[in-house]
Amino acid sequence: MPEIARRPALPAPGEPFPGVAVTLAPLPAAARFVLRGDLAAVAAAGNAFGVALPSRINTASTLGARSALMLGPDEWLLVADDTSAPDATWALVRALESALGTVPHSLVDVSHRQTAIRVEGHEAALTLNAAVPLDLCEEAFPVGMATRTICEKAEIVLWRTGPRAFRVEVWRSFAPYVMDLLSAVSQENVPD
Amino acid sequence: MTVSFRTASGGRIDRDRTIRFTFDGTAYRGHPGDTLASALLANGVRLMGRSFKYHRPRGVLAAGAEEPNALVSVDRGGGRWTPNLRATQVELHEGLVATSQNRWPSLSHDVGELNDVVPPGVFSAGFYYKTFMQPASAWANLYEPFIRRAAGLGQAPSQADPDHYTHRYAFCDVLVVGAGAAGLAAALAAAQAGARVILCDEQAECGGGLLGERDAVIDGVPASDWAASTLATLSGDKRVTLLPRTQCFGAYAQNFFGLVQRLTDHLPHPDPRMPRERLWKVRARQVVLATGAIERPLVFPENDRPGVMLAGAARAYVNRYGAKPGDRAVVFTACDSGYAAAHDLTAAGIVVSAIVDLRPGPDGPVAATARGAGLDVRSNAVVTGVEGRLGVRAAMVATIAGNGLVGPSERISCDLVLMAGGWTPAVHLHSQMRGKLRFDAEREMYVPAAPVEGSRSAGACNGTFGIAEALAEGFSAGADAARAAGREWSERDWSPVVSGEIVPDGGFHGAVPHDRDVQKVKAFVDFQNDVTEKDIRLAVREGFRSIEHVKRYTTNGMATDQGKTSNMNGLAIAAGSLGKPIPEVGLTTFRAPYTPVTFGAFAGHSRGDLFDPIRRTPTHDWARAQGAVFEDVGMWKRAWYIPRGGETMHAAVLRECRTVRETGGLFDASTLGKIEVVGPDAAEFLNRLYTNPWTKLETGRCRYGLMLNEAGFVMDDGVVGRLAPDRFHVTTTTGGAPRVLAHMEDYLQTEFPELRVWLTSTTEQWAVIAVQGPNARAVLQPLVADIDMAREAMPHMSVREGTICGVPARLFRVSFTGELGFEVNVPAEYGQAVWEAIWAESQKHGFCAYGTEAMHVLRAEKGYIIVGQETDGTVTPSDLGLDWAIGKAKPDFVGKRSLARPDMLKPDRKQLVGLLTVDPAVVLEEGAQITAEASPVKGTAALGHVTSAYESAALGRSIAMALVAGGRSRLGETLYVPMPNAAIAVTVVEPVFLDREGSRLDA
Amino acid sequence: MLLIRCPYCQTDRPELEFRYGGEAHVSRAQDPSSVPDAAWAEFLYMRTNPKGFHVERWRHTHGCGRFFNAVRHTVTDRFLATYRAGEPKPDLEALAREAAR
Amino acid sequence: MRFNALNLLRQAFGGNIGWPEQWRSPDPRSAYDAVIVGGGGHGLATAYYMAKEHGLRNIAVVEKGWLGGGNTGRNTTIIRSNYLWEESQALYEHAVQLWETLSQELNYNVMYSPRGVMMLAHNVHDVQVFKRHVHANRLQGIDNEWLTPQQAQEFCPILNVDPGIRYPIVGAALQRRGGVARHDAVAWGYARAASALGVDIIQNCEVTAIRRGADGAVEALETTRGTIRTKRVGVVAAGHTSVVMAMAGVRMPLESYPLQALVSEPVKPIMPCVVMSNTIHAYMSQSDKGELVIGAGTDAYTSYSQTGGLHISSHTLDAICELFPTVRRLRMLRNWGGIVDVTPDRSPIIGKTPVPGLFVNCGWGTGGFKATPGSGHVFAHTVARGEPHPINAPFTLDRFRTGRLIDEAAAAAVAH
Ligand SMILES: Cc1cc2nc3c(=O)[nH]c(=O)nc-3n(C[C@H](O)[C@H](O)[C@H](O)COP(=O)(O)OP(=O)(O)OC[C@H]3O[C@@H](n4cnc5c(N)ncnc54)[C@H](O)[C@@H]3O)c2cc1C
Ligand SMILES: NC(=O)c1ccc[n+]([C@@H]2O[C@H](COP(=O)([O-])OP(=O)(O)OC[C@H]3O[C@@H](n4cnc5c(N)ncnc54)[C@H](O)[C@@H]3O)[C@@H](O)[C@H]2O)c1
Ligand SMILES: Cc1cc2nc3c(=O)[nH]c(=O)nc-3n(C[C@H](O)[C@H](O)[C@H](O)COP(=O)(O)O)c2cc1C
Ligand SMILES: [Zn+2]
Repeated sequence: MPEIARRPALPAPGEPFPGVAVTLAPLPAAARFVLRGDLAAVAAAGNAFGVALPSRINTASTLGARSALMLGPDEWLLVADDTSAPDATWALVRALESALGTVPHSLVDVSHRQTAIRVEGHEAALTLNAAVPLDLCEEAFPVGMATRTICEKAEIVLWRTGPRAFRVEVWRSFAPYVMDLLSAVSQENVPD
Repeated sequence: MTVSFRTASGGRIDRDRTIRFTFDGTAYRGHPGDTLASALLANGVRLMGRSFKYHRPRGVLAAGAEEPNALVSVDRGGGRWTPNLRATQVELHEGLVATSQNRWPSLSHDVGELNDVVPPGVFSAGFYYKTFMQPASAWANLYEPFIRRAAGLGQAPSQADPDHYTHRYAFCDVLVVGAGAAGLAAALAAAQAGARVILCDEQAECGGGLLGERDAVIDGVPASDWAASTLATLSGDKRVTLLPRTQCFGAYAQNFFGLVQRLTDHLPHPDPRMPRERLWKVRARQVVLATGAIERPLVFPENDRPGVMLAGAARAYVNRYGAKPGDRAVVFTACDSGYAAAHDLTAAGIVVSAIVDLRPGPDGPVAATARGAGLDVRSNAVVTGVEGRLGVRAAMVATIAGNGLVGPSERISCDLVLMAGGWTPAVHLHSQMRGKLRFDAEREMYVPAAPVEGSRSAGACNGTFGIAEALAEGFSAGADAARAAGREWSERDWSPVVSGEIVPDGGFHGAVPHDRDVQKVKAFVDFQNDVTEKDIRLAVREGFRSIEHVKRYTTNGMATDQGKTSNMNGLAIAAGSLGKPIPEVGLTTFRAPYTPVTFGAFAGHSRGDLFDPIRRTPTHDWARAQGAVFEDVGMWKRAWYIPRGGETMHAAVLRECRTVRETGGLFDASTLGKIEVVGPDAAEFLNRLYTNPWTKLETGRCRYGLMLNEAGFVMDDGVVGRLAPDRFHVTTTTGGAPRVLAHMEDYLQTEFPELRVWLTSTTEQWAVIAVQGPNARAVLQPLVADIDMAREAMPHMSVREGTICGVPARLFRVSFTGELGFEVNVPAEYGQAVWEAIWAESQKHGFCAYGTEAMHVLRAEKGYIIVGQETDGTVTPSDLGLDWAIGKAKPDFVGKRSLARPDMLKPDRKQLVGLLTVDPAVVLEEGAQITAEASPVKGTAALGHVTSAYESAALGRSIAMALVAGGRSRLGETLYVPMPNAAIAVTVVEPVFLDREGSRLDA
Repeated sequence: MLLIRCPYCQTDRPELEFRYGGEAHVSRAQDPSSVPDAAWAEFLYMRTNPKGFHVERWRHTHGCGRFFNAVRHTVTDRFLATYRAGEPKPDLEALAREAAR
Repeated sequence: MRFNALNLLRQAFGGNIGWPEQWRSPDPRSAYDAVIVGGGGHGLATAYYMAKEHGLRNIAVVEKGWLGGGNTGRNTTIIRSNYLWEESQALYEHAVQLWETLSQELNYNVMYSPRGVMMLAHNVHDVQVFKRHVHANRLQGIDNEWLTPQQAQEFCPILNVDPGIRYPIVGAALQRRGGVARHDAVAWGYARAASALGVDIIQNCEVTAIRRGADGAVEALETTRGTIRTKRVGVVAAGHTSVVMAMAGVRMPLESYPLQALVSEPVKPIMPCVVMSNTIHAYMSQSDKGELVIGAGTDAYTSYSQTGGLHISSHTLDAICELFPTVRRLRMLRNWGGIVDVTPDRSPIIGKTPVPGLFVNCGWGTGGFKATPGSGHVFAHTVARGEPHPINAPFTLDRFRTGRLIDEAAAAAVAH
C-alpha cells in the first residue's frame, strides 16, 4: 500500500501570515460534522460528543477541543479539534450515531469539506470587516458568537473565539481566496 | 511672483515649509496646507481650464467640491494619471505634476475657442438634434467622429492603474456627515451620550466654514481654534472615528452609506502597501447631515472670466490659504456674505473698489459697517459685464433704475469680481434618502421639509446659517440621534456665545438684468457645460417645460459638478420663462455620487486573482504538474486536456479518448456537486424532486436522476446512490450544484415541510476520481481491500462504502464513458495521494489522465447528454428521449404538471438526434443550424441546431448530436447544416454511436 | 443594500446574506395534475408585482439557511415585518397603519 | 419648422426666438379613438405609427410624468438584433432597420451610431452559445461575426485580452450594425413627429383607473387630468405595467426590478464600440459627450425604487476594471436606476389581452430600448387593426398558458 499523505487545503497549517496588526494562520485538521435534527437529537448528540449543543442560534459552546456551533434552527456544526485521523473520526461518527439511535436526524461528515483560518490580533475585526458585512464590535458580535456569513465573494462561518480572535471556517476551494484576500488586507493598515 | 499673491500672514498653510510643483510644465512653489488652486492663485495664475463646448478660458470659481472650471489632470507617474480633478480639491504635495485639459495646443492658445466665435446661437442648446442628418450616412462617418473628438474633458489614462483600493464595512450609532460647525457640534453631543460616532468630511481638514472665518469667536476663542480643540476632544474618544478626506457620496436604503476616503493622493511618497482610497460601507443607526451650503454665482454677461469668483471662495483663499485671488476687487452681491468677503479681502490688503449690491437697500448694519470702513457700497446695482479674456481687467457696473431699466455702465478697473448670490443648502444626501424638500419662499431656498426616518439635517444644509444657530442645531441633532440610537442622554444645555460673524442673509436666483445686446453676450449658468441663460430660455420656448427636460435638453447640471452651482439659477430662469413660481417647477433628482468616485474604489480588492474566487480541485496541482490545460467552469478550474510532449489539443484529446477505450483513464470529477440527503423521508423527497422513482432503489444501488424545474424543463441531472434506507448520495452537474441545492431546500422548506429529511452539501468533502476503461477494475482492485468489485458482486450502477489505500471511500460503479467504470470518492485532503496511488497502479495498464474535453467526446459517443449543452432551459425529458427516466406511476413531481401543457405535447418539438456528416472527415460546428434545404433562402426557419460535435477516435469519423424539430421521426433523412461557404449534408441517426447494447459497461 | 431581520436568527442582517425568493403565498396545488392550464400558468407565472406592500419570500442563504416571508414596501424598500415560513400572511392594512404611526 | 443646418443658422441670427414648441401640450379631450398609456419611446413610437401608417389622428399619449422619463431616459442605449430565436431576430431586426433611417424619418437627429456591439466569450460554454447565435443569425441574414481575442482587441484597443486574467476573453461575437443612439432624442423625436401628425401628447397625466363596460370592454380611463373616454387602450408602461394592468383586473407574468446604470466623467474618446460581457456582468460604451456609459445588473428583489444597491454597481465596476484596466482611475459621475419589467422568458409581450379593447406592450426588461421603433411599429398595427402584425404574433400573453415560450434567457442569459 502506498503512503497516503494528507494535503491540506491551505499550505503549512500553523504558520502565520504576518500582517501589520493581525495574524492569519491556517488551523490544523479537525473532524467536523453537520448535525441536523430537533431537540431530541441535540440532547443525545451532546452527550456523545462531549459538549452540550447550544440552543441559542448563532452561538458556539466549547469544552476542551470539542465545539458545537448552532448555525440554524435545526443545524449544528460539530468541530472536534482533537480528532482528524479517519479511524478516530469514524469512531466518533459511530458514537454519535449510536447515541442518536432512531431519533430522526442527519449526521454528515464534513471534515474535509472545510478548513479553518485563525484571525488574531489587535486589528482582527478591522481586517475581517474589509470583506465581512457584519458589525464585529464585541457588543454586536460577542465572544462565542458563530454564524454563517460572507467574506466578499465567499461564504464562511465566522466564530469569535476571543476578544481579538476569530476562527473562519471556509469550504476548501474557497480557502485560498479568503486567505489571500485577508492577507492582502492585513498588509495595508499601515499607519500614515 | 511667488510671494506677490500671498497674504502677509495668517491662514492655515505652513509657511515654513515650501513645496515645489508644476502646472503645464511651469514650476511653482506652495506650502503644506495649500490646494493646487490656492497655490496657483498665490502664484498669480488665473487661467486654469477650458470649458466643455466653447473652450472658454476659465479660472477657479470656488474653493471646494462644487468647482466646475478648474479641472486638471494629475500625473503621479507609472500609470498614475488622473483626469478631471478639481484643483480646489487637489492637495499640494512635493513634486505634484498637474496639467490643464481640453485645450490644444496650449491653455492660453486653444483653437477650440473658435467655437466661441461662431455666430452666437448656432451652438445653442440641442443644436445637434436639428442638424447633421443629411446625407444619412454622414452622421456615423463624418459628423459624429468630429463631435466626439471635440467632446470629452481630460484624457483617460493609457496604462493600467498600479494603485490598489480597499473596502471596509463599518457600523455606528451616529454617522455625522460634514465637520463644520454643525457637524462638529453634532459629533460632540453624540459622543457625550456615549454613542459610536463616525464623523466624515470631504476636505483635508475638518472644520468646514469655521476654517475660513477671520473674526468669528466661539466661546471666547477664534472659530478655527474652537474647531481644533473640538476635534482634539473627539479624537480622544475611542468610540469616535474621525474621517477627514472622506466624502459621503451616497445614501442607500435603510441608512446604508457609501463613503470614500482618500488615503495617499496627498502624500509625496506613500507607502506602497497603502491603498489609494478606501470605500467605507457604513450602516448607521442614525445620521446627522451637516453638509453645509453652496454659494450661488450670479448670472451676468461674462461671469465666467478668469478672476470672477464666488465671494465665499475668495474669503476662503484669503483667510484659510493665505492666497490672494487678485489685487483689486469688485464684489457683486445679493447677500450679506458678500460684505464678509469684502471685509476679509480688505484686511488682507486687497483693494475692494466697489460693493455692487443687487438689493434695493442693504441698509442694515452690515452695509453700514462697510460704508463705515470706507467701502463704496452701491445698492440696486448690477455688474453688466466683465472685460478681459484670460483674466479680468475691469467690471462694468450699472444701476437699476426705478423703471427696472439698467444702465449706463461704469467701468471699474479690477482683476477680481466676486459673486455672492446667496447660499444653496447642500440637501443632496437628504434627497438621496428620499427626503422631501420645502421651498422657503421668504429666503428663496429649498430646505429639508422633514427629516427622513433615522436622519436629521443641521446647520447650513438645513437652512440654518449663523454659526451660533448651526452649533446649537448640530448639538441637539447629535444628542437626538444618539438618543434615537438607543443611548442615554441627559438633557444638557449648550448655547455657545458667538461673535464677529456676518450671518449670510439674502440672495438672488436667475439671471440679473443688464443693458447689453442679448444676442451677443453670454451669461453662464452651468460653467462647465457652457449652458447660458439663453439656452434655458430656448429650451422652454421649444416646449421643454419639465425641469427634467430642461436639464437634458440644455445639459444644465449634467457636468462633473452635477450642477452644484448651477441648478438653482437654471431652475429660476426656467421658472421665469414658464411664468411659474420656482416650487411649481421643481428640482431634478439628486443622485449618488455627491462628487465623482474612482472606479477602482468600488472594485476594491476584487481584481486580478481576487476578482472572483478560483476554485481548484484537490488534485489540481498534480494535473498542473502534468501540464494540464485548464478551462473555467463557473469558478472552477477544470483540467481540459493534458497534452504530452507538445501535443496540440486535437491530438491530445484523440489520444486521451483512444486510451480510455483501449485500456482506461483517470478523470478528476471532484467538481460535480454532491448533496447528502438524509432522513426517514429521504426517498419520498427525491420522488418529488426528481422525475424518477426512488422508493424501490435498493441500498447499494444507483440511478440516473433527472431534475426538472416547475415549468417542466430539464434543470439538472446526476447519479444518485442509496447508501442506506435513509441516506442518499446525490450528485449534480458542476455548474448546477448551488442551484440544485437551493431548489431542493426551497421545496423542502416551503412546500414539503412535513418531510423529515435534511440536505447537506458534500461537494467539497469528497475528491472524486473517475477510473474508466476496460482495465478499470484491474487498476482499482489491488488498492481496495474491503469491497468485492467483481462483476456480479458490484454491478453497473452500484455503490459501496469501504476503504481505498486505507482511506475511507465511497466507491461508485458508474460510467459516463460507456466503459467499465468506477468513481472513487475519498475525503478531499486524501484526494491527491489516492489519485497518485491509482495513477501509479494504472500505469501498469497504460492509462492516461483525461480532461473534460475527452470526457465530452466519450459521453457523446454513447449519446449521454450534458445539461447546458444538449439542453438550454427549453428542453423536456421527452425532447431528449428520456421518457424512461420518468416515474410514470408517481402522482406528482416537480415539473410534471407542466409537461402536460399544450405546447409540450406537440409532435414538432425539437428532439435529440444524432447526426452523421455524409463526409466522415467533416466535424460540424457546435451551434450550427440545421435546415431541410441545402441552400435555404434568407429567413428560413431552422429545424434545429447542433448541440455537440466531435471527431470520434473510436469510430474514426465525426459525430454530432442535435436538437431537430420532429427529429425522432426523421431518422435516416438527409438534412443540411448551412455554413458560410456551403451547406454540409448530414444524416439523422439515433443519438448513440457506440455499443448500443452497453456490453462494455457491463464488463 | 437592504437590512433584513431574519425571523430565525432574530437579528438584522445585510442583504448580501440573503437570496430573494419572489412573491410569497403562491401555493402549489396539492394535486397539480387536476389544475387546468390557465390556473397552472397563473401559479407558474402570474405575479402581483405591486407598487406598495409586497409579501415576499427570502432565504437567509448565507446565514441560517431558512426560508421566511417578509412584507416590504416596494417603493421605499422598507420592511414592515418578517415571519417564518408557514405562518399566515399578516394583515397588511394593520401593518401599514402601524408603520404610519 | 424643419430641422436643418440652414434653419439652425437662420434662427441663430435671429436670436433663436423663432423656434416653435417641439410638440404641442394640449389639455386632454374628453374622448379619443385610442389612447396610449405611457410616454416612453415605445408609447410615442406607437402613436406616431398609428397616425402615420394607420391614419388615426384622434389619439393621445398620456404620460404620468415627463416624456421619456421612464426607462427610455435612463438606459445604456445598446442596440443590436443578434438574438437567438427567429421570432426575436425578426422583431429586433425590424427595429434595427428602422433605426438606420430614423433621424431622417423623424427629422430629428437621434444619433444612431452603428459602432458595433461586441459580446465577449469567457469560457467554452460562452463560445458555444455565441457561435449558436452567429449561425442562427446568418440564416436570417443578420450580421454577427466571430472574432478571436486579438481581433476583439483590434476592434476595441483598451480591452484586456491577456490570457492570464481571471476570466480571459476567448473570443467575441460582433454585430457591426449594432450600436447606440441618443435616448432622449428618441422620445423627443417621436413626440415631435407624432404631435405634428395631430397626436395629443399629454404629460403629467397619470392613469389611475381603467373603466370597463358591462361587456367587459374598455370604456374609459380615469386620469389625474380627468376622465378620457376611449374604446382602445394600448398600455406601454414598462416597469409599471403590472400596476396599470391591475386597474383592468388583468394579472401579468411580470416582475419589476431596479436596473442600474452609471456614467463616468467625460474623457476624450477611448471606446470606439460597445462591449458587453454577460459572464462577468459588464456593459460599456462611450457617449458622444465623452462619458463612459456603463450598465449594471438588476437588484435581486422587485422594487419600484429607481435606485438600487451599492453592491450592484460595485460589482459592475470591478468587472469593468478587469476588462478595461486603464479606466480604473476614472470616476463615477452619476449612478441611477430604472425599473424594468421582466417576463419569465425574457421576451416581451405585445398583443391583445383578455379585456376587449385593451392591448399591452411590455416585458422588455433590460433590453427594450433597441426595439423602440420596431415595437412601436408593430404595436401600432396591433392596436389600430385589433390584430397582431406577423412579427409580434408569437409574442402573446397566452404563451405562458401553452408553454410556447420564447426563451432568450434560457438560451443565452443575455441581458440588454
Ligand atoms: C439602466 C437601464 C439600462 C438599460 N439598457 C438598455 C440597453 O442598453 N439596450 C436596450 O435595448 N434596452 C435597455 N434597457 C431597457 C430599456 O430602457 C427599456 O426596455 C425601454 O426603454 C422601454 O421603453 P418604454 O417606452 O416601454 O418604457 P418607458 O420609457 O419606461 O415608458 C413607460 C412610460 O409609462 C409611464 N407610465 C407608467 N405608468 C403610467 C400611468 N399609470 N399613467 C401614465 N403613464 C404611465 C411611465 O412614466 C413611463 O414614462 C435598459 C433599462 C435600464 C433601466
Ligand atoms: N460666511 C458665509 O458666507 C457662510 C455661508 C453659509 C454658511 N456659513 C456658515 O457655516 C456654518 C454652518 O456650518 P455647517 O456645519 O452647516 O456648514 P459648513 O459649510 O461649515 O460645513 C459643511 C462641511 O460638510 C462637508 N461636506 C459637505 N458634503 C459632504 C459630503 N457629502 N461628504 C463629506 N463631507 C461633506 C464640507 O466639506 C464642509 O466641511 C454657519 O456658521 C454658517 O453661518 C457661512
Ligand atoms: C446614455 C446616458 C448618458 C448620460 N450621461 C449623463 C451625463 O453626462 N451627465 C449626467 O449628469 N447624467 C447623465 N445621464 C444620467 C441622467 O442625468 C439621469 O440620471 C438619468 O436620465 C436618470 O434620471 P434621474 O436620475 O433623474 O432619475 C445619462 C443617462 C444616460 C441614459
Ligand atoms: Zn437567519
